[in-house]
Amino acid sequence: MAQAGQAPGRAESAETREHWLYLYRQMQRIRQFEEQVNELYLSARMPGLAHLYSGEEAVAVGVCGALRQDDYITSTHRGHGHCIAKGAAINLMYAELLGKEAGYCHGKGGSMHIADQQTGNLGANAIVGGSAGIATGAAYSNKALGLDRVAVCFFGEGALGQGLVYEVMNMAALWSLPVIYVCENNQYGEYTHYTETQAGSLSARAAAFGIPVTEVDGQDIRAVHAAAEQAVKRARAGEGPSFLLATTYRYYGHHVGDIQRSYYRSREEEAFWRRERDPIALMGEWLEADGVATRAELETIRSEVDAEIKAGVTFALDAPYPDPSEVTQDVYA
Amino acid sequence: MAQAGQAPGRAESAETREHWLYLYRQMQRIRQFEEQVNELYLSARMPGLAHLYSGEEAVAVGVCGALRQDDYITSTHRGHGHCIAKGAAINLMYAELLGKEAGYCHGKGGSMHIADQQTGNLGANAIVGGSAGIATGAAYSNKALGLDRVAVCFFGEGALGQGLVYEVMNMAALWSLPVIYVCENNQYGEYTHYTETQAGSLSARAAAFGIPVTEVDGQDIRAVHAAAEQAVKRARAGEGPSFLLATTYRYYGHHVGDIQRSYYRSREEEAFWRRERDPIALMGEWLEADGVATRAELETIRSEVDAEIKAGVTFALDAPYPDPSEVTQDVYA
Amino acid sequence: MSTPSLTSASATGTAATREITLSQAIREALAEELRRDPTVFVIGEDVAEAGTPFKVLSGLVEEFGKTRIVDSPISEAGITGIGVGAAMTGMRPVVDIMFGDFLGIVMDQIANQAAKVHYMSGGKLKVPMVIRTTLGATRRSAAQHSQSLHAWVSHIPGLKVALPSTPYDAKGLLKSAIRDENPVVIFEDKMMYTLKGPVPEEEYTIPFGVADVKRVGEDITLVATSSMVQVALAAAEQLQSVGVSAEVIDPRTTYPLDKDALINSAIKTSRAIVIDEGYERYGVTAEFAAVIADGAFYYLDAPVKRMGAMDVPVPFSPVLEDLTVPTPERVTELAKTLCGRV
Amino acid sequence: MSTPSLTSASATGTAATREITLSQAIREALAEELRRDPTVFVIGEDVAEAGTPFKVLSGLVEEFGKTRIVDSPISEAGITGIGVGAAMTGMRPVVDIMFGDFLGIVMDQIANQAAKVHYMSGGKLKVPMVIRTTLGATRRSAAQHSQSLHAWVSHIPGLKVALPSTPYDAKGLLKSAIRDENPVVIFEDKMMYTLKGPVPEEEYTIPFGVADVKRVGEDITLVATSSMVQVALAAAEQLQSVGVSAEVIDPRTTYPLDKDALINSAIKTSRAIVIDEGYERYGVTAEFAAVIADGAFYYLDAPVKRMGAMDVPVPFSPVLEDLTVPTPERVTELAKTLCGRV
Ligand SMILES: Cc1ncc(C[n+]2csc(CCOP(=O)(O)OP(=O)(O)O)c2C)c(N)n1
Ligand SMILES: Cc1ncc(C[n+]2csc(CCOP(=O)(O)OP(=O)(O)O)c2C)c(N)n1
Ligand SMILES: [Mg+2]
Ligand SMILES: [Mg+2]
Repeated sequence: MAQAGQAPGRAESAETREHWLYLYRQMQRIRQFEEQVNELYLSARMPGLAHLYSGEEAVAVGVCGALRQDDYITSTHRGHGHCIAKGAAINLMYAELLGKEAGYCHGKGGSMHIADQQTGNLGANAIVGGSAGIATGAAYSNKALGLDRVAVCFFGEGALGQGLVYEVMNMAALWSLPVIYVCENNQYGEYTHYTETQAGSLSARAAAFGIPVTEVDGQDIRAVHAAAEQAVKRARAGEGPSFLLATTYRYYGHHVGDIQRSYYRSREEEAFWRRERDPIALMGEWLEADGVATRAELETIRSEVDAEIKAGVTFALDAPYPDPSEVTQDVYA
Repeated sequence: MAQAGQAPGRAESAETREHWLYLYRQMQRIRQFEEQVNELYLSARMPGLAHLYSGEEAVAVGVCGALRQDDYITSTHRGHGHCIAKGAAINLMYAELLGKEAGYCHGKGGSMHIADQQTGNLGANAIVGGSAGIATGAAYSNKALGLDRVAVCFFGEGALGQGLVYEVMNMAALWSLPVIYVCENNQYGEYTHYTETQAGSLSARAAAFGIPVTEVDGQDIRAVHAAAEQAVKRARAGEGPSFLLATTYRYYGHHVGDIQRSYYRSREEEAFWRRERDPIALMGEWLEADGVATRAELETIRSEVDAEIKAGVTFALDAPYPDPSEVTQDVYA
Repeated sequence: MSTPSLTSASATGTAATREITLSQAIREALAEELRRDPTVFVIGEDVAEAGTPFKVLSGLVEEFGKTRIVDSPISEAGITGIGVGAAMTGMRPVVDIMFGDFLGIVMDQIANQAAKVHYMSGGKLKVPMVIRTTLGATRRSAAQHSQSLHAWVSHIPGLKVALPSTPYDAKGLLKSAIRDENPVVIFEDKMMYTLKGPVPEEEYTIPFGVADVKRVGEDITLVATSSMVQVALAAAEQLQSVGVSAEVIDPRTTYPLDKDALINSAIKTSRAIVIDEGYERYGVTAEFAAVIADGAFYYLDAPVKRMGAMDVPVPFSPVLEDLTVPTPERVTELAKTLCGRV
Repeated sequence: MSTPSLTSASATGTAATREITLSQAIREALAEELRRDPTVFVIGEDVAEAGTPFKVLSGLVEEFGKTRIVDSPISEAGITGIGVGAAMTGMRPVVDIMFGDFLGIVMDQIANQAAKVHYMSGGKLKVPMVIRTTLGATRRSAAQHSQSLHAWVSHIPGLKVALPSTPYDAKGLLKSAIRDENPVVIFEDKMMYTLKGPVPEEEYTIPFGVADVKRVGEDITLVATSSMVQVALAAAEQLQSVGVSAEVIDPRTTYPLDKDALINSAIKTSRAIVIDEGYERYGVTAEFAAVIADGAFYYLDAPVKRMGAMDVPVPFSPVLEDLTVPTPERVTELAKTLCGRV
């Protein structure tokens, strides 16, 4: 858990080798974390469902890699990746997913509500678009309190169906709030391709409010990271909100139980993205090509993460459930 | 009440003299109707408040002049103009405003809820943006039932603050619904200039969904009417929604009680619009200039309307209130 | 916490009756009404090919096509508003709101528009619309996907609210809802979709405002809704073994509410517990308890007791979540106390 | 229908007490808290120069500036969401929702976000936010601007709900709301803004969950909220003249609810009527009646009676609207019947 709770370096150090290797490790963490979540589900050791982030790692890691620990993020039902990318501890996340006392929310939140104020994660949210107000409000605080923190609002393209998102983008632009809207266009909302639910242009939705939009390849962490750094710079300088539109893909179903997917997308399409557009493989390739790291070094990271994940799962499985008396605690502060 | 309940001629006959004179009469009706509403309020003979449409007549009349009686409209808290423009009877409207049994809604709706299904008016609405769904749903029916009716959604620029408007514009565009969104930018939402509450570009809000936008001078009925005819043509042809952005001005306060306005807009500004940009005066001028009508003919219309209005007020004042038993009627159909 | 093994107490015995799940019953109701009336259509998120995440609508799009089983964007307020407008102009929309928790997003369209149009227009316009949504916890879905918010809509004049507890009731109530001239919100318990029960082959509808006696008893009345009917029936079984005869009554609609049925049963038994999965505070149990305590005042041997969901956001952890919902054991304990059997 | 000539029954007698309107009391509470705590800010439509359409906030922007008295677009859901996020990150927002009828637009942000964040985060995050909104009919504002929807929020765990009925209570409750660590929804009766009452010069707050006896009596308990307190007091006057001594109790907060105060008064008088301006069906009167009927069961000489707003959308026509709200005359009639004085 060496990195747990630690934020990545500041943007200006982002080009350093350690930073890139840290981001590579973070992507590995997310990938392997999710694979174990799926295992836990399939082996009926995890209550409820989970929405896996596998395939989208470069977005969360690329963006959070441009943030400080005291910056805020809000997340979604598909939130494990954002949570890890912002610096959360693997073992405490597993504990939360299993409803254990040691979890980030004492088991009261679960997969769709993990929050970790220590790393500035204001929480996953089970209401699509529901966190847009929260992120914008956090940006409002940053400005009102005279802090140079920024707030990042992660959401899927499906959230562009929610009116709330337009209401807060208007205010963020009006008041030059330091918020970055990161739209993860993984091309599907549940079991429907976004072109069947979204008219016109996604990026124009934000541009209409005078918010600068950058469209990036969500599988290329360098592209995502560079765009995020620009947006963060703009936000810290008090110049207002930005909108990043990242095209990406989710490898698994909408949720862990979504096995039969052929009626809404083809095996070929899924195979193509895994084979040609995998963000971790792509990053590994250029790290090697640019001589930032050797295959052996990357393999070492992978296996270190593997051990960390295993330890995290074991920790969570062995951890006790909350005491029944917890049920009535923390309804009110 | 010669015209009551009658719709203006079909678009193709819109250029005829009678049609223009009918539209001139409709603008006079609205103007004089509102002046009497203000009188009724000031003399404490009208319960509650009212939001006057004076100054914006060319928008409602220009748009409804391009509609058939069986086309639908939805209206707003500032709805008297839309209601009259679509063909409602003056006396029944006054009766509604005074809470009388003879009113369009038996006195149960009042100024903010007048509806008249006979002329396709699905109702004023006291929730800003609240009728956007209704208008879009009416367009949905038109398409589903294979009718070539269109639905017009009138709303103020302030309604662009409501997320619902974006949700339904997206669906209208996706499904090519025959709906026309008419944004009446009278430049103020209550006591605040729209530039203080709206970021970016108003027209881009609709364009983002692939909806064609036309910006028109809301004081020039020819411009409004022409733009409306294009939008209606497109809708009837099954080509989908349109968005008209009409710049206009309200002469009175936000509501009849809003007397002290200097803290949010200047007397000079108000005087300028009344003097230079009055839609009725402007129409009268070109009707004369183009030889469509003589000053005397226009004056005749004005005085006929004057008589109609007086008769309508008298009718309403003399009309009985609903029987107490009405209070529990029509909660359910 | 509903027990799929138990079967519905209703509609047993008719020749042409077979056992189907609550999910199948809903699909049948929709299919029959879609066939009967061309103005009926279904709109919601992933209702077509996917047949909703609960698979309740599977197969409908194949028969009725995408123009009548309409996949929408994730815009609950928008589709509800479109439903209101469509209903006002000749259609009969069935709007699918996946989780009852999302009612918060659509309350303005339901309560300020749909519920009031008929009255505000002096009876000239009407909104024959159905909102199909869900309720119920214990699915490990946490605080934003487990609520039972029917008290919100039950509070609003102009709305009708149905809460089926068996496949038989689900089919009959949904068909009545679709044919009703008013906006109706119907809540389905997500945990009960697999509950099986007898449903006749021949067509039928169930009138609103008529409670159903799910079990006849003499010593105590258990008024229960939706998911809690199975809980009450299970409690009644347990009580039987200790010699307490419990009557189980399901109002089936919170509005219109069959007050007489509730009051008369309480008058007969002299004791009542009202059970509902909504939050207890200011919830549906308060209305039921107030109605019975007033109407049966001179016949009650004990105060009317309420059992709603615990007044906490629904926690994720199974060990906590299971504490928040009434169980047969807790109902039995309370009933025994009221009947002096302890 | 509240009577401005009548003055508050509370806080009389202190040396430094003067009479101010409920509107002034709210403005004072906000000004004092804005001065005391730099993280407090007000956000809403036309709250700055206009001071809201009700002019309740007039003057605040002059002292605190536009960064703390923030005019917003017409985006109730958006400003409520921003309020939640700001509250989670160090601010104390006071979100102004002009008409309580608009709660339908913000219920998701209030009930799914604000109310649940603290619990869902295992107690690590909190939302110290206030929603200021209004209730009350008889302003001839019709169905979408006249509702009293406090039952909706009273139903949701995680929320606190305050309903001041006097200038004294309005100031003290609002100050407590702003200092509370939880989301609080406070409802002001639009008709009572001009009501005058004694308010001490010196600072004070009013704890939540403590009912206030507005009038002491022996024969019957009148539990009343907000606008209905003046109605109950007027009824008590009328009852006095026929020899019936009525006790008037104002819970002041529906959550936390001072159940003991309601129950003990009913035990003392043996009769109770609960009066509230929300719709009667599934409304706040049901909770009050159920609580009293249970807690005072063995002491009641008559069933607890409820008087809420008539279960109809609020009609515009004055002759109809006035029929929908409880009046002193109707309360008096019912009380006399309960006390056998007819
Ligand atoms: C307001 C709301 N409506 C519907 C849902 C059900 N739901 C959960 S995830 C989801 C799809 C979201 O798609 P997108 O925003 O693209 O995110 P993704 O799952 O693709 O990451 C839906 C419809 C919800 N949770 N909240
Ligand atoms: C949802 C909602 N929020 C606030 C209000 C209060 N209100 C009534 S009219 C109005 C201003 C509307 O401005 P605009 O849409 O530009 O219409 P205009 O009055 O200028 O015609 C407001 C804020 C309301 N009726 N509904
Ligand atoms: Mg997606
Ligand atoms: Mg305007």
